[in-house]
Amino acid sequence: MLDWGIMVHYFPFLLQGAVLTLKISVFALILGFIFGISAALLKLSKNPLLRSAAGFYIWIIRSTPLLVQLFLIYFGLPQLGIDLGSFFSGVLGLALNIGAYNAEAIRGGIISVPSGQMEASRSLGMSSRLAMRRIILPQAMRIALPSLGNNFIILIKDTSLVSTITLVELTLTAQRLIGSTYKPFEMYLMAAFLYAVLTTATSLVLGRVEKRMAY
Amino acid sequence: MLDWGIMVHYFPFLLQGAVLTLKISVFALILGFIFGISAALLKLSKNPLLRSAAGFYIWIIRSTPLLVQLFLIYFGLPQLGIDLGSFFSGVLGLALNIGAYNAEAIRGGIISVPSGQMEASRSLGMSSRLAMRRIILPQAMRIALPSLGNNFIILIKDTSLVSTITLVELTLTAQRLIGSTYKPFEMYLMAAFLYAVLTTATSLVLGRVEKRMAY
Amino acid sequence: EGLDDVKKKGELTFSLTGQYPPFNFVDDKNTVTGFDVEIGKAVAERIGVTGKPVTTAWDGIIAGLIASKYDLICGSMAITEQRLKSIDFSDPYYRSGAQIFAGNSSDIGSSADLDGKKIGVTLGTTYEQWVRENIKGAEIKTYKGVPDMILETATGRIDAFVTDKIVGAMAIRDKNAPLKLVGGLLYEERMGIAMLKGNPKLKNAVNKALADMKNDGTYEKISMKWLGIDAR
Amino acid sequence: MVQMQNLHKYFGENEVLQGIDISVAKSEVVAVIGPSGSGKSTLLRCVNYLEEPTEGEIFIEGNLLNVKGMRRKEFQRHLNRIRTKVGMVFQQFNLFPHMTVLENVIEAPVHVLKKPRKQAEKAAEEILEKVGMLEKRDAYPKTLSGGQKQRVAIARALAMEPDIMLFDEATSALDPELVGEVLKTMEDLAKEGMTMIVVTHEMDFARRVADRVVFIAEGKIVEQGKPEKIFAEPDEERTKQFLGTFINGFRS
Amino acid sequence: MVQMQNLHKYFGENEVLQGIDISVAKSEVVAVIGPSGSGKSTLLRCVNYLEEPTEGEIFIEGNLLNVKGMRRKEFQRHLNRIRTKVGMVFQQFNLFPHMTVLENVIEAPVHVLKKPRKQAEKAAEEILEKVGMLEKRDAYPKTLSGGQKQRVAIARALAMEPDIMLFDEATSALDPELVGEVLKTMEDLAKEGMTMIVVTHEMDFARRVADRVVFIAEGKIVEQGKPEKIFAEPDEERTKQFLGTFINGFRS
Ligand SMILES: Nc1ncnc2c1ncn2[C@@H]1O[C@H](COP(=O)(O)OP(=O)(O)OP(=O)(O)O)[C@@H](O)[C@H]1O
Ligand SMILES: Nc1ncnc2c1ncn2[C@@H]1O[C@H](COP(=O)(O)OP(=O)(O)OP(=O)(O)O)[C@@H](O)[C@H]1O
Ligand SMILES: [Mg+2]
Ligand SMILES: [Mg+2]
Repeated sequence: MLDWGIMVHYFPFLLQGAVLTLKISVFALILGFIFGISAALLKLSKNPLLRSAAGFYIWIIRSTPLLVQLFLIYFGLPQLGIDLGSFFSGVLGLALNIGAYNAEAIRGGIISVPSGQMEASRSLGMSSRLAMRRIILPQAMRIALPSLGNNFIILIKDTSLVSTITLVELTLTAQRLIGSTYKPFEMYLMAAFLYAVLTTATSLVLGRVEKRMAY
Repeated sequence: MLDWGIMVHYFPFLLQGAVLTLKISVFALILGFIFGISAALLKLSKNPLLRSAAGFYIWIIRSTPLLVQLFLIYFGLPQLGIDLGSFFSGVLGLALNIGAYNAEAIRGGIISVPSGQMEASRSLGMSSRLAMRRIILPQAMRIALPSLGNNFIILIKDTSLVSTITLVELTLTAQRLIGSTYKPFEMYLMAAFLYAVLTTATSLVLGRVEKRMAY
Repeated sequence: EGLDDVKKKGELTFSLTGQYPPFNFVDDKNTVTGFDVEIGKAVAERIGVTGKPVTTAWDGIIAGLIASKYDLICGSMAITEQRLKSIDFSDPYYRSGAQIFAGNSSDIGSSADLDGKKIGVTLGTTYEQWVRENIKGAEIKTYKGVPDMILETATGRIDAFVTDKIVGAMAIRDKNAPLKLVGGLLYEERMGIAMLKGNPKLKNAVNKALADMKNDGTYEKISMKWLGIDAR
Repeated sequence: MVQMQNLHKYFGENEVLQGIDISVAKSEVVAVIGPSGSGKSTLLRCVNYLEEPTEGEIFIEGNLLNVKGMRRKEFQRHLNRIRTKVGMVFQQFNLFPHMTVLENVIEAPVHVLKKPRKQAEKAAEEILEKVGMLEKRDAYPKTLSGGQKQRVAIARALAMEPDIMLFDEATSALDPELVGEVLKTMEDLAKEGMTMIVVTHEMDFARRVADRVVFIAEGKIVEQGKPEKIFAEPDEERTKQFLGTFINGFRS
Repeated sequence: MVQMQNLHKYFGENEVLQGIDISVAKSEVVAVIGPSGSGKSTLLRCVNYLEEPTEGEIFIEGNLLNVKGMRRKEFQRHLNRIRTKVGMVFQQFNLFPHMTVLENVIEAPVHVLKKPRKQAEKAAEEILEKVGMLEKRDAYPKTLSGGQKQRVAIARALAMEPDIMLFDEATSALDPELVGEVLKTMEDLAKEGMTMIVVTHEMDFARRVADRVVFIAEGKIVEQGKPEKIFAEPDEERTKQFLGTFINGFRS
């Protein structure tokens, strides 16, 4: 039923798309992690202004589609004179998006650390900033890791949306090849396979990290 | 800068798209909840066959893009003689997708219920099925609710992908109107607004349910 | 067999993207209309059934036909060797061609000036392939629709784009798009109504309907109404 | 009432119970004491089949608990039937947090014994009265103090009209001042003639209430007998050593 | 060393401390006893400013703890400075689970006092030796028993070389058999001349180690004095009633 010849022939092209997917994912993942941790800390800060700014960021991102966010960044920002190019627009859009979800995961981790940890730290004379950095965050990260892992995996799949801003990643590669070969099943199956490889690899790496962080 | 006249004129059409989005979401949500709870229970079952079937379902869904899943259901199933039509293909695809994520959320809830609850139930002579239904699940659901809520909100936004299988939901409505009006910002902003309304309303309802379930 | 099914249903469904004015698009009442739509409906009428347009994404439009989600594609699809390998086409129902468009103040004067420039095309169209084969050193960017490419030309992220001549011309006329036509047609394209292979009865019925329309003036009326020219 | 014969339990390589024989008569109160990790909880959990004994037999009112070779379904039914006759009270209470006190107590009578709800409620109220918790019938567990929670847990077990009650350190999660009320409830129960096996660290209680004290260490019965005997003049060195930590000064 | 003057603390409407005056001399060991909810923990937490007193003053070595009108930043620095002089040991240990025993102990000396790591490690090892935990220096907290955890918590507080140590029911989360080792450590500390305020339910310990016993009920000091006096012939009815639950039989 499947046309194996076609699949073998076109696989390298899809692989090329997967490489771009991977590259975008890695950048967005790192940036999104920074956004997430910053927003989580701001949302727990004592300053009501910072707190509501972080709350607004999380709310607006989580309540609108990524597609629209990408569109506004790529097509909208240049109208304000800011042109990031498609690669960095894609990375920024994805990072802002995953950042909001990461923020909630990390905030959940932070508030899951028993309050006795902060009290013990303060009673040793640590400033709240030092206690956060040395005592609370390391424990919070471990609690948040499974959620963060979920977000990473969703991110990898969401990269398919950057095809709307001219980036030829894995999904778009498949679609282009469908356009010339008219073999949708073969192409989508290969794309699905490559996504599964990327996400499964990520899961495995995260499983390792989780084991490492266990204490 | 924005063309307000156009926005006022076209808003009702977007609203119409939002209604279809809502309809699909509700169906997929209910079905996805059933899938989720079933897969969670199967994954915790003693039968290794059922357990690995549930595990495979969760893995394959979570590691491949929804778009590909929708294509395979909508274009692939008819080749096996099963034609669900676009609406039910969309609902099924979304439900299968959210179902896998729900399963993990619910499973997390179930294993978070202290093991003493099951032991106390069994020691009162309850069968494990009865204990699951009366004692464990009610508590697990409450624990899982925030995660489930997240999934629901992501589902609403993911409905935008059913536009690829001919359903004229909110995003496609916006895109179609962009096609004829050449006003992408106006249309996408309105679409984003309507998504924000839908997701925020969902959050509020879930917040209520969460309060109700508190004990 | 295709034609009998259609007659039994009393309905002929044909698909298009709905994002390709003036051939197919949604009007200000949010209904799908345009040249393709009226042609499709007229063809259906002549077969003795009602025609019903179905909008779908271009990426999946052929897959949908193969999966029998609709009977025809009547959405400005060019007849190509590649496509003929997997689907069948009626006789051409209009002609147009690939045209280069650039910003109206651009210094690009002909296709020769395009070497090494950034060129936009819409995803999955015949233009992408042509540009790839014929313009040296071009950097190709793919978009989901013409409106995106108009925006991109305005912000200078692409230097020019290739699309259907009529589509671009209408955007300039009706939407005041700041574009100009560069040079003549790159090549001519003949658009056909696509259907599944192995349906000679359906194909004959569609061809006969088209021929009749061309003969009795219906075609010309539709074409003048939407395109301002007779595009046959 | 309850016989354990040559009971062995392994966790992996670890032999936690190394051949235990205990038999408990009707209305007898047996206190089980011993150092942490000696297998007391495991022993109690075997009586309820919350743990599967690796070897040996357990009889409840003459019925073999751990029959072999039954089909899974049937065995489960057999277990559930016996479990309704054996009440268990845990250190951590394990009340159902999503149900009120009354709902906790009637849950098993209604859904396991299939008693009519009205009747179950009436019985439950009587039992709650007995443990002094009737006024809290509509409260949720989280609003109760530890001592109150434990008394509800006892009421929940009693509502099944068990023939025997098992207590696993029922007071050790409680604040010192709350311990008294639970021990009082247990003492009352003993006086009424309930058969009881009580794992406890409360030596005073064991001394006053138990008919027999069993001292377990490293999975074996070291010594057993009347409380007066065990606490005053134990035969074994190991027993003396263990009791010493409770008797001297502040256990230093 | 520590003076509390007219200390009041409200939680909302609830006046948990209703004017407490205590002053603790250098090397004095004060035991605070009282029923659950009487405000003992709150009192101790005020000394460390983990709770903000609503009214009244606290002086640590003559320095006012709760100065008013300082800028936030400055006040935090002032607090952190004083806190390094006050060691606190919690009921729930609150060890840092992601650090080894040694890392727990050197964390604050290195990051707060900015001691060189080598030097902090050497000091930490001496303290661990003292509490009998040196051999576990590289273990993670979760591998320790409760008594061991609490001794590490004490070592962690001692590593800051505090002038005063606060203990909030340091033994009540422990199994009866593990209580002894922690009380022993605390007794040694008292003998060395550490100033200590100890909230405890261990009456034997209070009797043996404390220089003074303070009995608190409903947020007020009911009675205080030498342990011999308080335990043998308390003046107040309320004190007798409270101590009664600990003296009679098994607290029934
Ligand atoms: N599910 C289990 N898996 C593996 N080992 C277990 C399990 N349950 C108990 N053990 C081990 O069996 C031994 C006996 O445990 P048990 O809980 O019966 O002791 P105990 O006498 O009740 O102690 P305590 O007084 O601390 O409650 C211990 O060494 C314990 O670590
Ligand atoms: N953060 C808080 N918010 C509101 N009320 C509180 C808070 N902390 C303590 N309380 C209340 O203050 C009162 C005194 O509590 P505290 O913990 O000081 O008592 P305690 O004497 O230490 O009791 P225990 O012996 O049970 O530890 C109690 O009624 C308690 O409910
Ligand atoms: Mg035990
Ligand atoms: Mg306290």
